[in-house]
Amino acid sequence: MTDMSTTVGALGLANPVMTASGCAAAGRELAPFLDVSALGAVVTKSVMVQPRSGRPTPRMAETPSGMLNSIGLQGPGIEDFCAKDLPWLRENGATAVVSIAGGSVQEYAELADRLAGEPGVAALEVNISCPNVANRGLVFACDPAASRDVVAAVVERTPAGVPVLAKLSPDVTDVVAIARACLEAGAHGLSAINTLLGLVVDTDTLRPQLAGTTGGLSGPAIRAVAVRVVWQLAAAMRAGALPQAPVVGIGGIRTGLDALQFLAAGASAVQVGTVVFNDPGAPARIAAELGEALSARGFRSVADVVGIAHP
Amino acid sequence: MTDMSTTVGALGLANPVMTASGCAAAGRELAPFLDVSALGAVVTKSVMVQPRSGRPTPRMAETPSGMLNSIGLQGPGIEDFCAKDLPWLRENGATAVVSIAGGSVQEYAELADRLAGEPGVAALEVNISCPNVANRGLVFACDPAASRDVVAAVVERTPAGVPVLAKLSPDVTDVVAIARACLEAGAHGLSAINTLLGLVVDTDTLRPQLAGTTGGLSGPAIRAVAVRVVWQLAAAMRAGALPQAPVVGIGGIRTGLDALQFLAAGASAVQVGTVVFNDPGAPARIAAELGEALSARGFRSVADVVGIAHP
Amino acid sequence: MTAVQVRAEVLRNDPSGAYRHLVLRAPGVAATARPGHFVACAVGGTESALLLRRAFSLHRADAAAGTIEVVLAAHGPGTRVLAATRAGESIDVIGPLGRPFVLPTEPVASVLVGGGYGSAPLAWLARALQENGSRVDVVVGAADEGRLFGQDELAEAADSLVVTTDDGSAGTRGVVTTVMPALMEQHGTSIVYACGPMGMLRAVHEVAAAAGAASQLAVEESMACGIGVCMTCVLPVRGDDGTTRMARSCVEGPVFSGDRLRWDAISPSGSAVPADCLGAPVSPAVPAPATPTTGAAT
Amino acid sequence: MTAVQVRAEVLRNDPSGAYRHLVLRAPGVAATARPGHFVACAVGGTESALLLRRAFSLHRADAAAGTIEVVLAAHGPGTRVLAATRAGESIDVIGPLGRPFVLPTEPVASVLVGGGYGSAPLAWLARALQENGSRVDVVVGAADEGRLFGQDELAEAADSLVVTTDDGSAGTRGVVTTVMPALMEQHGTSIVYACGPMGMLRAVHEVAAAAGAASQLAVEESMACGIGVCMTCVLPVRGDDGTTRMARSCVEGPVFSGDRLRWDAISPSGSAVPADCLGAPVSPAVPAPATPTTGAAT
Ligand SMILES: Cc1cc2nc3c(=O)[nH]c(=O)nc-3n(C[C@H](O)[C@H](O)[C@H](O)COP(=O)(O)OP(=O)(O)OC[C@H]3O[C@@H](n4cnc5c(N)ncnc54)[C@H](O)[C@@H]3O)c2cc1C
Ligand SMILES: Cc1cc2nc3c(=O)[nH]c(=O)nc-3n(C[C@H](O)[C@H](O)[C@H](O)COP(=O)(O)OP(=O)(O)OC[C@H]3O[C@@H](n4cnc5c(N)ncnc54)[C@H](O)[C@@H]3O)c2cc1C
Ligand SMILES: Cc1cc2nc3c(=O)[nH]c(=O)nc-3n(C[C@H](O)[C@H](O)[C@H](O)COP(=O)(O)O)c2cc1C
Ligand SMILES: Cc1cc2nc3c(=O)[nH]c(=O)nc-3n(C[C@H](O)[C@H](O)[C@H](O)COP(=O)(O)O)c2cc1C
Ligand code: FES
Ligand code: FES
Repeated sequence: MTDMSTTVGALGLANPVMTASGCAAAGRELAPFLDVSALGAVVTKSVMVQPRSGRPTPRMAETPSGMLNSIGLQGPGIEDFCAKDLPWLRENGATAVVSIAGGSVQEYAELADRLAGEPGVAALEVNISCPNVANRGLVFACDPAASRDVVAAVVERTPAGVPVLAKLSPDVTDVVAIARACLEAGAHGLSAINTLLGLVVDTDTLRPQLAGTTGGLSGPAIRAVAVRVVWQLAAAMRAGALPQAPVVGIGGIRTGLDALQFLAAGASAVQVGTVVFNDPGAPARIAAELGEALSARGFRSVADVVGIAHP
Repeated sequence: MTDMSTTVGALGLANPVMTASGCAAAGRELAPFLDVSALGAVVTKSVMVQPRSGRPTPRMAETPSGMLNSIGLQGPGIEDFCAKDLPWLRENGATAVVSIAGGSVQEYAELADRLAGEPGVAALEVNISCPNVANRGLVFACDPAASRDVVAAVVERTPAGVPVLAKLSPDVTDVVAIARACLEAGAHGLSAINTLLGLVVDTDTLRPQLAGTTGGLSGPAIRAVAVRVVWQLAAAMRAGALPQAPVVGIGGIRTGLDALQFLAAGASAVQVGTVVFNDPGAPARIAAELGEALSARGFRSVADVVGIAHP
Repeated sequence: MTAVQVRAEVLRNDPSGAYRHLVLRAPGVAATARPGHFVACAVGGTESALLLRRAFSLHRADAAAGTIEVVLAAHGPGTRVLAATRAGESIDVIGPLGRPFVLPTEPVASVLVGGGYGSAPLAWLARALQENGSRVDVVVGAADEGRLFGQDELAEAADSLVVTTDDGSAGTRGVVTTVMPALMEQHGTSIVYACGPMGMLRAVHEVAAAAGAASQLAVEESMACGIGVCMTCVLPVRGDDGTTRMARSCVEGPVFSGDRLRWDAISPSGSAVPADCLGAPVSPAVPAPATPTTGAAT
Repeated sequence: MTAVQVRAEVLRNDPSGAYRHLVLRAPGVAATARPGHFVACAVGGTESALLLRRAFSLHRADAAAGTIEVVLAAHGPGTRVLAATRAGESIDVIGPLGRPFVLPTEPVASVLVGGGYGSAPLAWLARALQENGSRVDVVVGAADEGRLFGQDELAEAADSLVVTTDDGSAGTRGVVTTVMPALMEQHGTSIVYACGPMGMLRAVHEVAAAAGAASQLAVEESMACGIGVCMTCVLPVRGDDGTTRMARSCVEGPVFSGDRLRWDAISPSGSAVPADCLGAPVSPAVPAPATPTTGAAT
């Protein structure tokens, strides 16, 4: 039996499998299908300072082995989140990683301030794949300087012992450069990847299928891109081109063997997103399958397999 | 009945459906499955100056609704290509778009020089998703200046009337900036997209499955990314942020309706790649399906549908 | 009700006009299902390129027999796969999902309206209403005769049944709302239940409201998860507090009270965000560049 | 031979030890197929996430009956789907593909070697050899008895049959090459035909070469297209001109003469590019950065 515990910086996890932000709400709706307290962690839907309606509908399009979504960060705002969602997660024994999103550095800072006082925040994940209002809507994660500013503002306000993870977008020429900016700004770890920008045309209306025109592509379709990004980050760390930091792998994980790909490529933990829509019990199932796969291969701990695919 | 002819700059095509480079060799092997002369065009496997062995094997991994490949541009070199492949295409009445690849601006220039004298070259497609030997292997297509230099060198040497298409990589932060560099350098059109960089870990060996470590992700899995890139290019042209030029859409096209998505997003023609491996007759089938779809929607010509999805 | 995820064996798969009528063994689902609940079915196994579940209203659930029934129209790739399953094969089903129709606490006169396969849950609903002593008049409509479902059973279950088709191939030529006003007036209908396409629901709601009747409408929004975690299936709904929110139709619906839906923002092709919706963009919070820039705010 | 693409009806699908033995109706394929040819089968329809065809050696083709037969091991997702097809369903098949075994122009003594399902084409090949008057001795080996295929038919078709298993559960304990030398010496074998995993092919080739015999080896490289357009299935092969090229095993093979394969660069997990191969990198033409940079040179 493999010891399934793992760490992401100061964050200790019972096992490496978490839910991905935006694919498990705040955990409650998954309770009929799995034991939230047995998950590595629940990563909550990115929360903003104010309540937010999100985009008009349609918000999704199915694609081969994936989907496109443009939810537009619908959510209750941080006060409601702290009043209702965090307590539920605490009461149900879940490890809560809180994902935050904003349109300005100031907004991220406010969120970090507000969460600094809250019990039961095991870690923060900074969703930097948001349009920067101050820079013509250019996504923070596409710009090293903007990424640095956001992460620095969050790290500064977050208590020691609560790791801050920066969540990277794959839609960049040089993901290592963005990662470097985030780590230099004090991020304790990296989550990779967020969705890829995509578009589906409805062949009946001959208009974009999503009301928001473009959307984020996710699911098994993007898995090879996600594993590549994790590999690049780990390789850059090994080559000394990037500070050492834990990586959380995300993208198209459907089975324990998919999770194993990410660990071998260099991730210390993983998140399951879109596949939850197919199989709400997937995070628990994947953790079990991963455990079996590691045992069958004779690994005594998760750490033993992290990055093993590198030369 | 829709008039299926279309143009890509000075290149007139009987219909909008071509084969994609590297997925149809030089057309010969598809002859048992379709009539190469009835295709929009055959885009040949990227050819280099010298013969090239390509990478070690394994060279491919299957992925959900796609595949990863790392062929390494195996090919016979330009002399052999001109001696054997071009004549076959001419004799069989195919419209030949010749894809060229190099490791330096000089190499692309040599290829353009060599092809300038050849009959039966309907257009050139410049595969700029190649590592630039002079710049630590950074891919030309990820660097506006390098893209500009390559395209300018090719355009300069190519006879008027033979359009030069620059083939874009999606693995960049700002594809419009690369497109701009190519068009400013004189490219007559844009082909979008090449593969996405990906990696698959073999969960038995716990090593990258491809001998070349990373590979290019293709197939229906990437279609939404490809349609998005075409949309972005067409939107930028409409907004005056990019010179007007025809776009050729490529990525995951499996059916006539998939092709229609690309046309509506702004492509004047399309290419079919990976799906040929599933269905060698696909380019002809897709052209027929597209014709039916356009007729059913009452379009009289291909031009009438190009870009129609834009507001 | 607690939703369960089960591999449900297909016991029968029979044609019914333009539809397939499936009977599945799913005791855990059947145990707590009520009219208006839906189930979400996975399409194929791990080698399927179709990742998202397809939602279907329950035609009926029989707790004693441990069976559930759905009626499906094979209109796209996923429904085609499900329509082609054979007896003995199994489908991965989650259910019961959503909030069912709210039944009146006292006997009333009700009209049940179904459009196309939307009439699937009506016979079951009719029986539930009759059990509490309510009068049940049913109107079902479709484009043509082949797209009607379940008239025989409805004729038996209801106090009356009117059929309409757009082309007049069965029943009255016209749409369901053509015949509703007279029917409602005749029986003093105080509540209307409806299931069908959004355009029909809206028309039904307007007729009901004009006659002073309440309406319970089962909407059909595009759903990615069906269980409340993804936020794709939302539409603008006025809450008890008067505030409009983009409400998840999979957990807060699919049945909504017609007077709560923000018809000013709802169209058959999707919903806008009303300006007074909670969290609506004040000034456009997210500037929408003409050229979408890279990165998706999901 | 011209390859055709057909929807082939599954006429039979029977278990055979660890394998499935499928009989398909595919007259166009059967018409020109020869031993050593293979077919490429699509896995599922347009809703399948598995895009690439799977390659299978023809066990037999009957031009008169219009049927082809394959033997398949369900080891991964695609072969599992194909193994589960039922009589009456159909599979999209392309074939015959590749170059078949080269038959001697004069009668000779031959040894046929099969490993696991690699023995599938041997009975058919044995008959073809006997038709031209050759002697045929067959050796089949597998890990265990369940993974042997077709002994009965081979015993009948061949002049002699030796069976080996790694675990001794059937025949001689050991591998095929344990028994080959004596057999070849006894019958003066001048040509060896083999089909099986690369490790076995190599060993067979070495034994054959040591005995001065030619070898015809059917290799099994990972294939994306099967028809020669993708360049995934290559391995280093010395040509008539003495030059080594990365040759496509789907069109120039899958059967190669053992003395043409560049064993120094071939391993069961893949092939390297020999330094003297046509177009081999001189100095590393493509620098391989420790951190892969963006963009793929395909
Ligand atoms: C609560 C509810 C109850 C329903 N009841 C029935 C029923 O009883 N019988 C029946 O035949 N159909 C019913 N539908 C519609 C059915 O879910 C869709 O027809 C089906 O999902 C379409 O799948 P497809 O593969 O054919 O089409 P595709 O176009 O391939 O579907 C692609 C994606 O869009 C979604 N989608 C497409 N059309 C619809 C739609 N009309 N409604 C919701 N999602 C859609 C699918 O779930 C899928 O995720 C119901 C839908 C909902 C939400
Ligand atoms: C010329 C030839 C003849 C063959 N004859 C037979 C036969 O008679 N019976 C039989 O059972 N198998 C045969 N094989 C092997 C068979 O093609 C593979 O077992 C099968 O493709 C694996 O598919 P999968 O879905 O089970 O595995 P996966 O691992 O999911 O396959 C993923 C991809 O890798 C390729 N692949 C994986 N393993 C192999 C392999 N061993 N050889 C080639 N491609 C592979 C598949 O084609 C697919 O594209 C033959 C292969 C070749 C090339
Ligand atoms: C419907 C949906 C909503 C999402 N919302 C968020 C979000 O709010 N914040 C975030 O950081 N990522 C969000 N994501 C991205 C996922 O967390 C994940 O990074 C991505 O989908 C890739 O993983 P997957 O392929 O497992 O889904 C969302 C994804 C989906 C499909
Ligand atoms: C096996 C393989 C080889 C390829 N070789 C080339 C190539 O030589 N030159 C090139 O420009 N693109 C090459 N491509 C990329 C395709 O032309 C195409 O841009 C990409 O695969 C996306 O289209 P698809 O999804 O239809 O395959 C190759 C793709 C594959 C799968
Ligand atoms: S379908 Fe996911 S929240 Fe309703
Ligand atoms: S499998 Fe494509 S060239 Fe051989």
